[in-house]
Amino acid sequence: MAPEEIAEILKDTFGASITDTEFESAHPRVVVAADAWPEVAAFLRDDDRLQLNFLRSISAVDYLEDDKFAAVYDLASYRPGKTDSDAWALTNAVAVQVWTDRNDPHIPSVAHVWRAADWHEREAYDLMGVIFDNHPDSVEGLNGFHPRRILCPDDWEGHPLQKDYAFPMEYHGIPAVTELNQTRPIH
Amino acid sequence: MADVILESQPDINADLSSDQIQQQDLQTEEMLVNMGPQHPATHGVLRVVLRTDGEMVLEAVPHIGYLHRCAEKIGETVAPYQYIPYTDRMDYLAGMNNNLAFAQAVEKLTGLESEITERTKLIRIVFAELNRIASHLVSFGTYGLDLGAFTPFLYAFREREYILDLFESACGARLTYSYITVGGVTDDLPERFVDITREFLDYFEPKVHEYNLLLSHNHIFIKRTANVGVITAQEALDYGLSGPVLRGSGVNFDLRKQPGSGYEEFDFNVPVGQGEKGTVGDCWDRYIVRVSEMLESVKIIRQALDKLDGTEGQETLHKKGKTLKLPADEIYYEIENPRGQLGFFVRGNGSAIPDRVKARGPSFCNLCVTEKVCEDVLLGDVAAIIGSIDVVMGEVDR
Amino acid sequence: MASITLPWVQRDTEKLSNYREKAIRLLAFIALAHIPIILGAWFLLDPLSTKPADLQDSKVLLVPPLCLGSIGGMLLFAGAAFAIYAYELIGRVLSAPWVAFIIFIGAIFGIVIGVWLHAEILMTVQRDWMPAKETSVIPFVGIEYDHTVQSIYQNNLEGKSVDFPLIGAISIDTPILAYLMFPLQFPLVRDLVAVGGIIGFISLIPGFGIWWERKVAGRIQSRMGPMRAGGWHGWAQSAADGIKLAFKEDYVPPGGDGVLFRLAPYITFIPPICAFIALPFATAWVFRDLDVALIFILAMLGIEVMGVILAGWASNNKWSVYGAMREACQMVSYEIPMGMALLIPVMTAGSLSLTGIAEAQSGGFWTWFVFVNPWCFLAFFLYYVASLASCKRAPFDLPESESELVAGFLTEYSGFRWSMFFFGEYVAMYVVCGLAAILFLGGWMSPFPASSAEWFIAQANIENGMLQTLVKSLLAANPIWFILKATFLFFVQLWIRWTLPRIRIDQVLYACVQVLLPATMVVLLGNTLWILGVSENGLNLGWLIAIDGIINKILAAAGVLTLVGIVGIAAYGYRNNKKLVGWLAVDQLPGK
Amino acid sequence: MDSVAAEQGRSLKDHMDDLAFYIFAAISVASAFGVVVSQNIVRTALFLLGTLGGVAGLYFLLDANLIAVIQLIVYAGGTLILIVFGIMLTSKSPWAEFKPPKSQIVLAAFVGLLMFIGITSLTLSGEVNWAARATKTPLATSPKVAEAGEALLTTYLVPFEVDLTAIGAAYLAKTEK
Repeated sequence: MAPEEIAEILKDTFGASITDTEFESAHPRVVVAADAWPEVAAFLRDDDRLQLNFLRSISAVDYLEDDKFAAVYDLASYRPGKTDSDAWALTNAVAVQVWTDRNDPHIPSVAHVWRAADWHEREAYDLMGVIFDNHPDSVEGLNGFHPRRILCPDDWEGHPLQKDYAFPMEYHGIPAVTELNQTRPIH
Repeated sequence: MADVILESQPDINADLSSDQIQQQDLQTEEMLVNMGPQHPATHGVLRVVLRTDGEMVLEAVPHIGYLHRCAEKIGETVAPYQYIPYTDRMDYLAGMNNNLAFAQAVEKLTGLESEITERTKLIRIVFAELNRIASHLVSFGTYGLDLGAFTPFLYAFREREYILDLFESACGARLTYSYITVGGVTDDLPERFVDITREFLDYFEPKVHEYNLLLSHNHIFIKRTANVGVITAQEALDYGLSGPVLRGSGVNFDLRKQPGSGYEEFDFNVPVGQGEKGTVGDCWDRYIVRVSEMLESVKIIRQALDKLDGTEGQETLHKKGKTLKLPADEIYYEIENPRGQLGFFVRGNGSAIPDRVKARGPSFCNLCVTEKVCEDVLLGDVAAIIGSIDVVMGEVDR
Repeated sequence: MASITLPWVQRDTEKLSNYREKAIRLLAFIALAHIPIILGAWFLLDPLSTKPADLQDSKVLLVPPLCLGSIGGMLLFAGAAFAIYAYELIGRVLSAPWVAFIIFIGAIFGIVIGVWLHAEILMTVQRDWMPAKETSVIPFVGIEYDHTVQSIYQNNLEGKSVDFPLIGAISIDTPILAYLMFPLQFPLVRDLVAVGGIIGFISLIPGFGIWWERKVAGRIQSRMGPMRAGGWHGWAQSAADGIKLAFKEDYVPPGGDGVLFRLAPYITFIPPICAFIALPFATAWVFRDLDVALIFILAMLGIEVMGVILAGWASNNKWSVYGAMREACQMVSYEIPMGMALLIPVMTAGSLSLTGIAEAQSGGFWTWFVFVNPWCFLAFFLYYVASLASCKRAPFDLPESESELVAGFLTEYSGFRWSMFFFGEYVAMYVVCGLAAILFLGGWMSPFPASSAEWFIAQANIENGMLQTLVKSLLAANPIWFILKATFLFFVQLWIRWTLPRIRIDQVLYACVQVLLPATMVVLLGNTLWILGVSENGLNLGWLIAIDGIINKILAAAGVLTLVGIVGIAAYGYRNNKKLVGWLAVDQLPGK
Repeated sequence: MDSVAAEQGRSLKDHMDDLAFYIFAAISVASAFGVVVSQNIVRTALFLLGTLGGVAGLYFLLDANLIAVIQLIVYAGGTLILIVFGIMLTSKSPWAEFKPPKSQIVLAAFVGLLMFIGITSLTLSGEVNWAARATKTPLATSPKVAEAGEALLTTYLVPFEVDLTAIGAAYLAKTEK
């Protein structure tokens, strides 16, 4: 099923919350509003026409100039072949994009829909700073709960992949700069 | 006897560095054991915190990030053809496949794909499949090591040496090749490459049957791996597993068989776990899928080498890759890496340097299942399960 | 001998060389200091005087230490000085291809023949020429001694000579024989010589065993194993490891229990060596022929468990606690099947003492207990599996399993303590293999029936006593046969280790409690009924005896087949190595 | 190499025997004392090994080889390992302390004193003619012991069974929990 048809189905079931679609690009995707995203996700997985049961990846992208984060979910439906020996088919490959404001980035977590989302969301939070609400493995932070960090140490400040990320000068006494008169570590 | 204070369970996710955990650990019946970054059974720097009671492991929580080099941040500062060496270091056992994934993603994004000649495509497939054999040989050898059989490791590495010699003759490197770049391959094949590869394939094929006799059908090996760490097909899909781990659970899905993967004209079949020795989706199934995949790769390479003879003299150089301008668009492209589906999300903004590069590492996704699989198993099985998932930490931490 | 000089380490050569100079000068001085003692002793005591009257008690007591001891001391120190002076030359000589092998094999045969010759002369002297037996008491110590040798001269027996087959007749005139023979009459001295022999052999086992294991592992894994240390095929690899381990840092984990940590290696290291007290190499070649030798050896292997548990427990490391726990389960649960499997040969031989059991198997290889009846055949394999588990080898090496428990109870051990654990483990392996060889493979009995020795001597009508003993030892019984069989079983343990993966702890206990123990009991029962049926004073069933004969022949044939098979396959593999491994692989191998 | 020269040096053998006797006795008493006093459970287990080993040594001196070896196997090899196994299952750290309350210590000391007085009075009172027993009557020649051993073998297997079932039970009980 082509991404356009999927967008049609979503539009007439959810209407307003499908805010935008983007098909001319090499990565056709449907934009969904953040608050309606968990229902849309559940629908995408359970609807028998779509059956998007495989979450391939979640990529958080930083749009510094228009002050927004985007979480791009790449989904696919793995359908078994006619008989056991037949290869499974990868159909309905579609991407879903969810925008969120840059200074207070909150997107509801879909870890309860696809178990794979658990680690991807933790990584997106850890590296980009997008907070996924009621994530199964969340921790009490400064402002409310956020997913636990997965790659960086638990007490690391800042999120490295943000465009305006300031490199720390040292971490627990370990200097980030080896040359003497460097104000800012050259990476 | 002194009474042992039975407090609540130790909080496994507490920050283990503080000595407070040390007290908590002593009082309770259960023990928190650090199958820490330095441990022979964790391939590379993976730390698994086990909450154990005697020999039984009640809960296993993997902690990753020890090899995190933030490759994705560097992706936003260098042009694609300069980023190829970074993709080598992600899954350092399958450098060729990583280069291929990133190169094809960028080519598809910029439309350079139409100019890739037939010969380049064939060379890329030969090298990708050779690297798949080398990577599976390493996983076969280390899996034997995890279960205490030292000998298969040596045989596997003896065979892998020839593949590395082939790579060295082609691109001069043995581990981090950067041979497949955006727009083609760095340089053409050395003169007797095709004959030597054919010699190697004839030598290698009977060896796989020898391994099966030595390890796969060894009674103790079966006892240690059958019915251990079972992952059902539904769980595999739900956790987003891919590659031999997914196929081990009975899902006959291989990206190379999907349309548009470039493997259409080769005929090979995809080994899938049938629960021969135990239930479908146990450690033995994942292991035997990898071993039989090596035989399939040999078939592919043979067919590719035959086709390669007819494509002498075609252009394979990568001049165009250097002066590439990325459109203001994004793409997500996956290929079948030995460990699973390696995907690259590349977003350009009109200039030569990409705006965002994200790598979807198969080991990263496969590792998240250990928490569920390693519940109520014995200590010996934790090593068997992690070994069967075949994790490379470079790819998990990126 | 390439001397590796690390560029950044300033080796002030002259400081080093004058240490060497000082050492050589000191040793030479001590050697020279011996000369006046020697001259004085020889001049005053005049040991070589042939007048029998001179051989008083005091002289016979003083000559060995003063005359012979001082010469020995001088040679020792002079040798040490020369060794330091010309170490390059010695290094070159030792690393020449065949020198090491000759020294190694020569040492073993030298010790064996030397001790044997000494005993032969003492027996001929005491049996043939010693008329009256007077004894007198050594003054303050109050120890009695007889004038065995001294009496020879008082009864003017000069001119007598002892004829040796190879060396020819040695005349007894020279009194020097008295000084060699005199100390041997005291049981304490004989025990010390025996202890020296046993400790020598025991320290050979790990040295040889570790080198051989690495060679066998190499060959199985299509590589060469150690090739560099000490020249030909890295024969000095174990020596090199030993020296390296001795100089490693003496690390004791801070949190653990230091006293127990240091004590544990001894508790694992001493019992296997004590087991050699009761292990007979040949009828007369045993330190103490205990009547409970079998159970004594089992007891010693049981105590070794305690050392391993303490080691695991005292190193304050979670992994070693796991190793210790596994150790406790595994070794104890395997002692019982092992103990019972040993009862079966005891029952077939009808005697508990090891020498008795070996004597019962002297009628050629078909009388060995492995082939005697089907139950003993099974018992051999049950015993062998249990012994693998009780000395932590091959599929059962869970206590120090590298891939799961880092290194089990050995995690915190390094340096010399670590090597003591391994010393104890290899000696325990050899004890277990020796026991299997004696009980099931006829110990020091040769594969040919004992009667064949007499038949051969009669045929070739050899009169000379020495030659007869030589033939008897080859065809009938000789410690070398025991060493060969035990080493073959040792090899099988190495072979198993490098081919099989490791089983899990619950499978170990399942295998023992639910498989091995019932099987041993069944075999025990079967064997008792079988013997009852076969033996004359028992039920003496005709048909059973017939079956027994047939089965014996079949099993013996099976034994020969396996041996021929192993040797044949090895020879076949060795000859066309290229075809088997694959022609690509051969030229990659280093060395050769 | 053995037993060729007939044994005459009476005094040397006797010297050695007496020395050995004193050594083994000293080991047993010292380790027994250690068992009672030591706080660290694992050390008590080690001292127990010392006591049992010392007693086994004494049996060897009395040429009662079979009983000595059985002592070694059943006690030092079996029961002791069982005790240590029990210790390991219950407490996890090498510094597992064993601090009995004060009242138990006093009671134990009292009972110990009572026993001590009983035994010493018996030995010093002289009714028992120690001198007669002192001469080492050589036990019957070894074969008889061997037969006795074999007979015993069938009976001493029972402690082995107990030993095994205890371990099996310990292990199975643990896994059930």
